[in-house]
Amino acid sequence: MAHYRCNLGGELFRFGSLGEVMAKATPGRSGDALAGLIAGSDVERVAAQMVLADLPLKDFLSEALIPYETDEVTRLIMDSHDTAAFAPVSHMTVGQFRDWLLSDQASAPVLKSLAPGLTPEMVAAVSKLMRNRDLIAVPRKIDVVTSFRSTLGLAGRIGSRLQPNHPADDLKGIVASTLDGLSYAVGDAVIGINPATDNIPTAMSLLSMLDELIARYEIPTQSCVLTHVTNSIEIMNRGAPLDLVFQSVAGTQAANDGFGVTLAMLKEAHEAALSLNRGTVGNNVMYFETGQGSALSAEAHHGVDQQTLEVRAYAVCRAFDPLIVNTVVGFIGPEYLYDGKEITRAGLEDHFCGKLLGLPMGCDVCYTNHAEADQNDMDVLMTLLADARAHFLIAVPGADDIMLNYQSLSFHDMAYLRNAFGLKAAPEFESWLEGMGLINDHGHLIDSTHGTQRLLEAAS
Amino acid sequence: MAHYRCNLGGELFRFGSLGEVMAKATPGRSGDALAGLIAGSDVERVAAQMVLADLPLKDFLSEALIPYETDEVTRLIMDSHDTAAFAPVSHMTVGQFRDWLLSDQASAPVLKSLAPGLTPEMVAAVSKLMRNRDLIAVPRKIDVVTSFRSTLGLAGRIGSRLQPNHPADDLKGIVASTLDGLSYAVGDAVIGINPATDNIPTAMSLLSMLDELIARYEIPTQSCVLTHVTNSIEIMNRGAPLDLVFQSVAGTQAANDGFGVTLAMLKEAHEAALSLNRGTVGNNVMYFETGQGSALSAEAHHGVDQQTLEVRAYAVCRAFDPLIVNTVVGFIGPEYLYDGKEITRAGLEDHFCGKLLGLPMGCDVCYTNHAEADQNDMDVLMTLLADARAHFLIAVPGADDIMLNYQSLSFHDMAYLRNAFGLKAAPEFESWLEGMGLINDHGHLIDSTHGTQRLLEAAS
Amino acid sequence: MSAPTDTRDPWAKLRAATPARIGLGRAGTGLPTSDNLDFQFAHARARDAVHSALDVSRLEQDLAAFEVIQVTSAAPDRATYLRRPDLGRRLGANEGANLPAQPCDVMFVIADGLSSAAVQTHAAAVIEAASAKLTGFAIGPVVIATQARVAIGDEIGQAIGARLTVLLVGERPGLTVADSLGAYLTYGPAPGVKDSARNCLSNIHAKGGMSYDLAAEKIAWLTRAALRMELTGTGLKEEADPTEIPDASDATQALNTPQT
Amino acid sequence: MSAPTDTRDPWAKLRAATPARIGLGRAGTGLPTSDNLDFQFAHARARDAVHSALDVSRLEQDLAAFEVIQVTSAAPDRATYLRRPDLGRRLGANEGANLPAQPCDVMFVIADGLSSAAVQTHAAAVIEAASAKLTGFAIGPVVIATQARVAIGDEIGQAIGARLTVLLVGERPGLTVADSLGAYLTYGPAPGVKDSARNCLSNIHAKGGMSYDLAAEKIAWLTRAALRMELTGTGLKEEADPTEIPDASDATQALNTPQT
Ligand code: B12
Ligand code: B12
Repeated sequence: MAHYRCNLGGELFRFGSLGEVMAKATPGRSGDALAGLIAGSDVERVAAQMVLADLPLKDFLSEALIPYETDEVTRLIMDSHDTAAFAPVSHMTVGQFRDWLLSDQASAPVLKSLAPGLTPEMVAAVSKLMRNRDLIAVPRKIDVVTSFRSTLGLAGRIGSRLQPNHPADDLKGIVASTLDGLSYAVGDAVIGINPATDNIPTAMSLLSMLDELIARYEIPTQSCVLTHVTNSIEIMNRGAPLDLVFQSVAGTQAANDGFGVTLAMLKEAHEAALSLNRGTVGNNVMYFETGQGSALSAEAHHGVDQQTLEVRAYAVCRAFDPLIVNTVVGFIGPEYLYDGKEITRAGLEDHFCGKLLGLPMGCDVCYTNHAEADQNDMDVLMTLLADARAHFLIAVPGADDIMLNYQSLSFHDMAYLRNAFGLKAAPEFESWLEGMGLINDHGHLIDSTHGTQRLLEAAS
Repeated sequence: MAHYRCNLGGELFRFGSLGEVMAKATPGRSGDALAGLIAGSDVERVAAQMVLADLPLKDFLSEALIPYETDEVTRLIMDSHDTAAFAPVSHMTVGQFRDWLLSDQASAPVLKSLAPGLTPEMVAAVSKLMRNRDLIAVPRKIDVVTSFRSTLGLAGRIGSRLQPNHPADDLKGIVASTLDGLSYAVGDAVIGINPATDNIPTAMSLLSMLDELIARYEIPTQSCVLTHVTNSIEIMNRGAPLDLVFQSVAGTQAANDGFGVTLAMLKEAHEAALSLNRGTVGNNVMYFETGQGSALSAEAHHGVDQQTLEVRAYAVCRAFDPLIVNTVVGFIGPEYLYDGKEITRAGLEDHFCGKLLGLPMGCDVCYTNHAEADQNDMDVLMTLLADARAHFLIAVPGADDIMLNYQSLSFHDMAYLRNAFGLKAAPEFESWLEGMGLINDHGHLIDSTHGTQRLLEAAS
Repeated sequence: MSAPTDTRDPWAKLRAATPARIGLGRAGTGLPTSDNLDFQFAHARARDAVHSALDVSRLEQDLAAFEVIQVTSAAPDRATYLRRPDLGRRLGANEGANLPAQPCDVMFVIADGLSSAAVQTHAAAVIEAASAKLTGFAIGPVVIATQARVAIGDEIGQAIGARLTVLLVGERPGLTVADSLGAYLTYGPAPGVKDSARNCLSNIHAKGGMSYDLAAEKIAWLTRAALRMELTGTGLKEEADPTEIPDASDATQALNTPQT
Repeated sequence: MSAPTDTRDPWAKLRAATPARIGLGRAGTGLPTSDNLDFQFAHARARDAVHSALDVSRLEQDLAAFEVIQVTSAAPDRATYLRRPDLGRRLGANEGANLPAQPCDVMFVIADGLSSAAVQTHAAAVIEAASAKLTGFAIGPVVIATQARVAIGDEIGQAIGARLTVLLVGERPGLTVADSLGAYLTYGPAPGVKDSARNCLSNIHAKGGMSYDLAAEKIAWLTRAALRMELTGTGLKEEADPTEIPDASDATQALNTPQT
């Protein structure tokens, strides 16, 4: 095992492994402190960052943070690495890679073709050297476009998931929340329900309801019931109208095991969903969720920092050509991201890393009531993510998820991003909104109840 | 004195005065805690906000927070209030005013004509009910345009002050920093030096140097030496080439007294500077700086919260038709704004309030080394202020002011806002930059040393 | 000139269908001031809920019909508990001594989790209703664990020698519901069990959530199936009683209802 | 493919003219990685500087030629001091007893302020140089105040009975200079004096700042003028010794120098 050292201000800092360098180079956060991985002082953190900056990118191809032999995520990463795509940056150190990413040479097409050549570890490493502004500027340059019934990721647009959860999966309640969301022009990325109950018949009836609703209103969007992938496979077997397969994933085999997921299961589900051919403008059929801290929480972190593990989860997502990937950034709680500052940093990191790997990266801008955060922090993060050109964001009625018990964005907040910044919905969805009289021809949500009334009338 | 009460969740909250309601309705910050004015709990804060929301705006015209008789700032506010301009909102409560400001009815022209009808206290009150996103969305709608040799505040643009300070006012050192800033396309709002030494001959020689530099390079911008207003008056008397009169101001007569400033002095200086007629495209000749906490620090706060006092300082600025007003938001230290979150909130509040009052509001996005903040927090605030359409921001070499001993933005950060977001410099300055070969025709700072070389050659 | 765009009225009927914050109307694109203040108030209260302590003796009274044992986790206080989930998953030193082996088919564990209000209000009623439906099984003592997370049930179940634990936990409090109870079933409890080897029922509460009766029904169904199949987790799929599941025609109705 | 746009070389000469972070070059519009890391390192160190304590006995040794009195402010510790500037402006309880009246024309007060390093390094030298230039005046004892802000000099000066105080304070540490000394002159010190009634000299340090000699010169000039005019503050304008002031021709030179 390699040893790393840095002499800084007369003090000698030693790091026993690449994993330790990565962990100590990470901006402070509670989860890494909980895992005992964090730098002991700000000066030690800078020393670790200096070591990291001088590390050749290609070292990540030879030194695995989690053994190839025992971890299928590591195998996926190593086996699918595209050497030709990697070539343009293969001679760089992590620090040089950062400088290059910020330069005009790293243009949209260049970054697009580079993506398959990058491993999660390289991307995590470079993100640790990035300032928040860098985490905005770089993904802002990157184009990732995906589609199913709507096209997401185009310039000047931002997508939204409409999340109409109900604590007892009451269909009427869910329809009510869905209509509310549509009246705010929300839902172009997906209308996605987290079912409170974990049973297949319920999930199927939720899917039928959404399918009927989408058909009746002719909404160019897709639905999803965020149940376990094994349930979705069963549901497809039973012939229910499933658009997208959902699954939470993590960055280690052991953590995925804790979630009850394997790559083989995901492959099976992906193929099954593709074969349904339900998309109209495209066929990206997977929806993944991730979030820093899940591996540690499952006691499956192998001494690797939570941000690096998070990016490894994106390697899992990348293998299945998803429509949307969502980092549920402040969802678990303050044990992993303590306050608004840590949540903001993590949200920007996750988005940057996901997009650099070529993923359709969105975010659930959120926090729990045991965290030191509030809606003002969410205002900050959502605005910055819109600036960074996030693929989509998540919104619930009044920012209050009454089933998952946390606060996300409100439907109002998507309208803020659209009206204040001129960010439009997916083009197919935009036409539909205009047809419904909800928006004007600039994509601006209109201050009138007219469109909403039409929406409610159509429901009757 | 009126009494205010609110029954919330079975608890009765009483507030003895309007000032107490305002203070307790303010989002938490260390300065108000220091002054003993802060709400005792989050619930009490909400109760105060509820009281405030129901308060008629016109109450602020009859109940002064600081007595008319003893405070010339209060007299200025009351005596200059424009009743006709106020009419469109005169029937509203503070809460209704918030809702209206967010609506499409409150368009750019409407807000422009409303400004003279608003008092600082009304504006402070409504800001206390605003979420961070609201503090971005509203000023984003407002147009404030000012000019001297460059035109600031136009849509799609953001100005910048080039701040080339030196600890011994060394002219060569200051020129070196100025050329550095110009090479990053910084300086369209002003090239402004804080003199380390407080003597008139030094200030005069700094002014001569800047005057010559601007003339030699034919830069469409203005210079300023940020010395005390009494010095500037003397300097004008002695015939030095002074473009802008600078002064720090606060929101109470007593605090201004602590700064050695009266309205009469400012009037005298304003008139003197106007008579010099040195502007080319306009004649806004004043540059003011403010910042939450200065009144408390001067023990001149009258039991009023620091954010309200800050907005009262804007009434002082407004009376003299400034080119630029700068809130030096995290400048004093953690006693007044504790961490990145409080600094961010205060920066957004100050910008919102200033613009609503019709001011050319900019910000020194900054922090000190005794505060719980870092450059990532500045990245957040500068990006949000650009989103909110700040008039200008301040930048120093490498973000490190070697004389004032604090961290602001770097010249690089202005370039980030220009290149990543397409925000251009003032049009006159933009043409100059293009002529120098520093930017391309999209206002994009070019990745080449060509323009910089021309700049340095011209200096020889 | 009246400010917030009034989208409220049309929503009156829909609002009855869900506790969600729908039909709020908007001020431009912002939350109207009054709703925004309601939200802030709810947030202030939900934060308090996280920190409130369980009144153990009151809960013991509510459970008078059962043998009750009390233990604490390895987290010394609430502040540490919130920051150190690992400690909340383990018994405190020597706490094991309070848990003499009493082999049984199923036992209930109550963990305060993130909402003591949830277990205070609902735990006894759910245990009563569920055990009534679990006739024929040997039911062990009820263990109340404070400063405790879900996984603490594994150590407890193993010590007692239960084949299956039903752990009732206070779910993190939300703005609208601060007393939501979760139930986690674990076959073969022992430290190291993964979450994928548990089944979960969630949102047991009175504000539009799952009723005690339905929760008891599901606990009993899952317990029976788990003891028969000798597993819990992703391998055990709950197939709800058909009468409880909304079907296709229900779905259509749901779409139509708002305007009827 | 070499990454940061190299704008460094042309700056080599200019960089000698100022300690400012100029000519860094850029990576796109970002700070190059190495400069960014240097900056983070400087920040970590500057934060430490705020918290380091004054070694009073060493300072007393440096001031062996003077009568020295030590007092502390009303702030009990560094953490409180940082949060409560009001306490740093007042003497601690009973501290006044250490300050017997000794009427004099001028006295020096040393306050650690926000950088004990500044007063540790520069205060004694400045006092020595300045008092040498203040011949003919009755100079009082030197008072060292810890956890102290500028205004603490007012209470001290009044107790001693000084006509004017020269307070030397550790200015807040910056990234490049962490030991910058400030001097604040106050005529007629007494609690309640406003800042507008003081004069200030700033940035006394060895990294491009004001030299001890120049500081002493200015202190002496201001002291003389203040005692004659019986005021300090905005009414007293410092007119520097013409030899010290760069003039118009200097300005022109400054513009030209970079390339010569
Ligand atoms: C937080 C949370 C998570 C976190 C858990 C990590 C953590 N450290 O807390 C994360 C994001 C990792 C997560 C993941 C998943 N979750 Co979850 N989760 C929750 C949530 C919002 C709060 C739980 C809580 O408050 N627990 C109380 C505290 C005190 O206990 P704790 O010991 O700290 O937390 C443990 C449990 O919460 C457990 N857990 C969390 N989710 C799930 C899901 C299942 C099926 C099981 C068995 C256990 C489990 O993991 C934690 C660590 O051991 C609930 C919703 C709710 N209102 O309760 C949903 C909920 C429990 N999760 C749910 C689901 C479906 C999942 C996933 C299976 C989704 C997926 N398709 O992959 C995954 C995988 C879970 C697994 N097998 O590990 C469902 C369960 C539905 C059901 N009736 O079975 C719920 C009810 C939400 C929903 N309706 O979608 N979840
Ligand atoms: C912080 C600061 C302020 C704060 C002070 C509030 C506070 N609570 O700290 C604010 C923003 C209000 C401020 C205002 C001004 N300041 Co100032 N300020 C500073 C700064 C950056 C740091 C001071 C410090 O570290 N003090 C040490 C701590 C431990 O002491 P303290 O007791 O906590 O702070 C007191 C003093 O700093 C004092 N103070 C601050 N500025 C000034 C200026 C003068 C002339 C005087 C007499 C006192 C004074 O006010 C504080 C509260 O009593 C210095 C630059 C530096 N490198 O020191 C400039 C500096 C001292 N200020 C300066 C100036 C010019 C001003 C203004 C006069 C600007 C103007 N044109 O209005 C105003 C008004 C000052 C006044 N008369 O009250 C100049 C002084 C130049 C000189 N040689 O005289 C300096 C050197 C910066 C500069 N070169 O521009 N300032």
